[in-house]
Amino acid sequence: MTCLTVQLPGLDLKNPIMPASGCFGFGREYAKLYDLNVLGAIMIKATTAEPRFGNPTPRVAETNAGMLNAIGLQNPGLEKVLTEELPFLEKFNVPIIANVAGSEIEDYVQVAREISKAPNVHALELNISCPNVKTGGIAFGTDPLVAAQVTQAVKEVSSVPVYVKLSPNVANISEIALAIEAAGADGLTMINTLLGMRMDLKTGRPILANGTGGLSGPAIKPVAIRMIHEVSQKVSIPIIGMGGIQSAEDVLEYFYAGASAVAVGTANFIDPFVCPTIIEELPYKMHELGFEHISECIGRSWKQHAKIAYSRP
Amino acid sequence: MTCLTVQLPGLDLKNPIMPASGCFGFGREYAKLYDLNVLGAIMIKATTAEPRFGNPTPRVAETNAGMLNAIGLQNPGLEKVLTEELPFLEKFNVPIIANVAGSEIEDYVQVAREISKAPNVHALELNISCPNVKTGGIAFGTDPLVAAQVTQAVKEVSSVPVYVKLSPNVANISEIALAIEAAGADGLTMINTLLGMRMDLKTGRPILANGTGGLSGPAIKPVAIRMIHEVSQKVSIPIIGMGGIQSAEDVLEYFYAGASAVAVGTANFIDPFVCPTIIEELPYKMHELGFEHISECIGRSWKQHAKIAYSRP
Amino acid sequence: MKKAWMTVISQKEIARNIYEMTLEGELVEMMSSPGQFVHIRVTEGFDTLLRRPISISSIDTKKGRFRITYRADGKGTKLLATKQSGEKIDVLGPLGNGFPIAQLNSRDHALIVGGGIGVPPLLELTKQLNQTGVRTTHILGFQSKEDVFYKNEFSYFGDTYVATVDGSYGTKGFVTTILDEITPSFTTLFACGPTPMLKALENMYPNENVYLSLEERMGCGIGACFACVCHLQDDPQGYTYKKVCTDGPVFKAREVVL
Amino acid sequence: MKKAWMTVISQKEIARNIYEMTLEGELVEMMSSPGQFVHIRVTEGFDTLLRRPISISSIDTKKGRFRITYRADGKGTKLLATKQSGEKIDVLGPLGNGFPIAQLNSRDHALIVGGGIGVPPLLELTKQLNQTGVRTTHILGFQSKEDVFYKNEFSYFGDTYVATVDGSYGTKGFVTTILDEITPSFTTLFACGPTPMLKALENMYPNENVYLSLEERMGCGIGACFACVCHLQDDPQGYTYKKVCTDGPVFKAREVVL
Ligand SMILES: Cc1cc2nc3c(=O)[nH]c(=O)nc-3n(C[C@H](O)[C@H](O)[C@H](O)COP(=O)(O)OP(=O)(O)OC[C@H]3O[C@@H](n4cnc5c(N)ncnc54)[C@H](O)[C@@H]3O)c2cc1C
Ligand SMILES: Cc1cc2nc3c(=O)[nH]c(=O)nc-3n(C[C@H](O)[C@H](O)[C@H](O)COP(=O)(O)OP(=O)(O)OC[C@H]3O[C@@H](n4cnc5c(N)ncnc54)[C@H](O)[C@@H]3O)c2cc1C
Ligand SMILES: Cc1cc2nc3c(=O)[nH]c(=O)nc-3n(C[C@H](O)[C@H](O)[C@H](O)COP(=O)(O)O)c2cc1C
Ligand SMILES: Cc1cc2nc3c(=O)[nH]c(=O)nc-3n(C[C@H](O)[C@H](O)[C@H](O)COP(=O)(O)O)c2cc1C
Ligand code: FES
Ligand code: FES
Repeated sequence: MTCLTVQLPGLDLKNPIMPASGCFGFGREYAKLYDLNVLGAIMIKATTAEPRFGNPTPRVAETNAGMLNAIGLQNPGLEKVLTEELPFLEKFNVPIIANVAGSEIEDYVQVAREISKAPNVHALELNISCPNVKTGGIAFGTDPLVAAQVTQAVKEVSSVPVYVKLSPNVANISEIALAIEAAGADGLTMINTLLGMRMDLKTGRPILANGTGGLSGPAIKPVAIRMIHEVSQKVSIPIIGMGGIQSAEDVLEYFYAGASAVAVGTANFIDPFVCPTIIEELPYKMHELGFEHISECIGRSWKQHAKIAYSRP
Repeated sequence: MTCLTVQLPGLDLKNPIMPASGCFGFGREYAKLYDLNVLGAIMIKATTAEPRFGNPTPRVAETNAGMLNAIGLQNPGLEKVLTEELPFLEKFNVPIIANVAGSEIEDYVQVAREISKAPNVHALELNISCPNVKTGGIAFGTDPLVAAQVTQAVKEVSSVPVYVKLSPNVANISEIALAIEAAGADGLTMINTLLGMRMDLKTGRPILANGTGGLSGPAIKPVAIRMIHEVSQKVSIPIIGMGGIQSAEDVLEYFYAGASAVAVGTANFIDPFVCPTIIEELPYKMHELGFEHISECIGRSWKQHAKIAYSRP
Repeated sequence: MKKAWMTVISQKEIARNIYEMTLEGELVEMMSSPGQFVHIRVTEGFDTLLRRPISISSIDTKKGRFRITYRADGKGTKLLATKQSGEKIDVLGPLGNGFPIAQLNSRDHALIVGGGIGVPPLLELTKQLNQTGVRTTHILGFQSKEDVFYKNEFSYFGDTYVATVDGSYGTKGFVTTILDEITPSFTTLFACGPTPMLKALENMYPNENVYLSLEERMGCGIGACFACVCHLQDDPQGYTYKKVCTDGPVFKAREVVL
Repeated sequence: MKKAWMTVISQKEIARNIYEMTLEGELVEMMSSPGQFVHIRVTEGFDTLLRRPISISSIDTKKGRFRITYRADGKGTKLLATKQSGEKIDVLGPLGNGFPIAQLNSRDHALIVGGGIGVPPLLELTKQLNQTGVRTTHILGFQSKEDVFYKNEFSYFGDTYVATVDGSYGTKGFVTTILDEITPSFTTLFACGPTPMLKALENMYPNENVYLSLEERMGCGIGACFACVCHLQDDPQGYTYKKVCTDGPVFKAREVVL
């Protein structure tokens, strides 16, 4: 039998598939469609100290094999997440990864301290890479020094392991990753969205009210694969990979690159059942390719012991 | 009648459509398919001082709405380009933009000095953004200081205006653009490819022999649009835009963002007639939208005088 | 709400670029409220990544069929218009909250106002209202004669007035031009159409019982992505909100910021 | 070389996942040399962005038709296998240099060796050789019985030996197993198949007249992008090169590095 279990800091995963932050709300909607217990974990929508409305609409636009979003971290704020959203998720036997955002280091610290105490929150994901907010967000994610500072500050107060979410909008992703590892992060999640934009043919203006937005979906998969391939060879903390995953094949590509688990974002909008479908198909795909345990796939593209000849296809 | 002419430093374009460097060789193959005289200009394949073989094969891979290439700047070298390739193109009444590459600043200077003297070379395009070579290439394109140095050195020896090709693999594209403008560049071309990678499902290894490659095609269009939108508002030199262009609509999106001309790369492989087709369709599209001169479209997304309401679509 | 492969039974162009498509499949069992919509995956590949929200324009529970009526305008709807009988389409639905009609009865008079591609959901609405004996009057607005559709269908259920912007059919002007002329009395107003029209109606009838169906660009269509939110009128700058996909698309006038 | 919309006349599965498709259209006028290929755009949208290179497996100039024979394996070829008679396909071709047959005549004996999905272009080759009176012997290799195709077609033109890796059909082993057994004499050898097979043939017949058809991942297919280059054997580390798409796909053995 193929085995899908993965152990990561704070996360004992029955399978390595989880919905990505911001693409699954707080689980309520998808709970109406299927049993959330099948999921490896759930990354909930970014939580900030205060409630946020986010950006004006339109907030999404379609692109070639991708989409842009400029939600702007809309969320009900820390208190409501603690009293209403997380308790709802307690009835499922699924570890929650809480996505934490803010404009100042203090914001991250405050949210991290409180939310990490919630019984079903098993890990934090620091969102220092959101391209859709003016302050904080991506600014934290493109400077290794600042990224390290916020990581360290959060590590000091968090009751659970801390994963840091990397922005792909940088020249040297390894530099940031290494700084974050050195600052004490327990894992990395990558990638957040690429900055992008679309124009309306008729008005000549950007389609998104916010102008720019974050590019996600199948279009960005090769960028994520390349970054994970590079970073996984340099750091020794695990990576949860994401960006355009739609199928079990995509999951394996991420594992080969060096991911130890993956998250599925945009694909949930296209097929709300995509996560359970992938979880169901992955063992068959693995069996077909001769794998018994998903861990055999991790870093296969660069690990020496992976005994497959480098053959011209 | 709609008018497509554009005047840029060194380039008197009958229309703003040209094939992008590396996607059109030196024109010979496409000359067998159609009359190259219809083109606004031609950006020829990167030329280096010495001949180069490039990277091992496989050198291309398909991605979602895009492709990866790791050609590695294969070219016959400066001398052959001067004696065989450029003379072939002389029979067409089309300005040539020579793409110049190297590993050291001296390489760029040497190629630029010589190639800019060729009678049909009307401008240079400095390729400081090729992701597929170990030295030079992208390294020059991600550091504003180095980018400025190579620009200045080439400006000193070039007999024609110098355009510099920007890499999208940076955190702050404006910083690089401004440094290059300050160093004397006459224009910018953007964007070169994003770094990407794909894994082979069966072998677990990268599909490209080189491992990573440059991501081009429709997938990257929103990234290019966003960068041109940002940079065009900060610099006062013109921008030739590229990345995923396949249609007259795409061209207009680039103009709205702030481009003054565009180049078509990957799409030539999909439809070898794509450039003449776009040139034919652009006037109709412009007419439909009420434009008389293509210059009215430049920067429409951010220019104040563009009298179109910012309307929710 | 469910995701199902539904079969195209028929597709026809009923006005300039306006297509009416009949679909058959199990989803129909769950459909009842007029004004709900479905979220359609037009292609399986990458050509149109996101689903397209389209209103249900009529429901035939007995036959297990429903209709959508849409304008082939952008990439997705143009592709949808090429589908032929027998093809299968991936449909998620029914979604959202439709027009509240339970409280109306035969003593009521409903005024139904539709603009352009906002007209379709109103057809099932008037059908259901008439079934419970509610009297309906319809005001429909279009650009031009070639764009007019469902005039006969609405006439079957009650008085129907049509306005066209260029005057090539019916009254020259907007739906509001007709409303100014005939000043109808009604107990409830239901409307769907472009935002400027909805705003005009909201202003025109500040004290009446008015329900408006809104449009917004959507991601998930089921309430998870926060793409489609709008502010509330009593907190226009705050962080309270409604989602068009799950709280709407139908809202009481003056509830949300248009 | 031309780009044209060609019509699918027929499509059938002739062995496990192996499809034979007949196409009709003007491109055929330009086809003559066996071993050339076409570059096919499988979808118009983004699902398969690049064209797929596929060999011409037979040409019927009189009817204006040609055939391709391909394995439905990856995304593009699987989509190609769903095309039905009457559909139009965007084809660029004919491309490349085929097998040189002009210098052969009725005094010659051609040995034709094909492996797996390398077999198709050899069918038109043997047809043309036989038309000019050349005697042909065929050695074909496949994985397994279910994968064997064109055995009868080749037998019509000359002696035909088949090897399968698992021995479920013909000789157990590779084409080289058969060659070792029957040690045929020939004046020219033509081969198409996986690189290891081509290498083995090159080593086996160091002094004979051998032509090999190569495969490489392609971008443009017309010589412009430098995706498909290979080194020359007399300059294996240098910068001289040949392009598989325009200089090949057929090369004389020992010309390029396999
Ligand atoms: C609740 C609801 C009900 C609707 N009912 C109908 C109906 O019955 N008939 C009908 O013709 N149209 C209806 N629309 C509008 C319809 O969704 C858009 O016309 C359609 O999505 C445009 O897709 P496209 O492929 O033609 O355009 P594209 O430009 O290719 O669309 C690109 C993206 O923008 C989105 N988009 C573009 N225009 C709109 C719009 N006006 N509203 C929402 N999203 C948009 C698309 O969904 C897609 O994600 C409804 C919209 C909503 C929100
Ligand atoms: C000159 C030439 C002639 C060929 N003739 C035939 C033939 O007659 N019948 C046949 O079945 N196959 C033939 N092939 C191989 C055929 O091109 C590939 O099997 C096909 O491109 C794979 O596409 P896919 O959509 O199935 O796979 P995907 O994995 O979806 O392909 C992804 C990308 O990789 C390329 N690619 C993948 N495998 C190969 C390969 N083996 N060779 C070249 N490109 C590849 C594709 O073209 C595409 O760009 C030929 C190849 C060449 C170069
Ligand atoms: C609508 C939307 C909202 C998102 N919100 C968040 C968020 O709140 N926090 C976060 O860290 N990432 C957010 N993301 C990024 C995703 O978690 C993910 O990193 C990215 O979309 C790439 O994965 P995908 O291609 O599978 O969508 C959001 C993405 C989308 C499309
Ligand atoms: C096969 C290939 C080869 C390329 N070679 C070069 C090159 O030699 N010099 C260069 O500046 N850009 C090169 N590029 C980048 C293109 O000129 C262009 O910037 C990029 O592909 C984005 O445009 P597109 O999406 O239209 O292809 C190459 C791109 C491709 C796909
Ligand atoms: S469309 Fe996702 S919340 Fe409404
Ligand atoms: S495929 Fe482009 S040069 Fe051969």
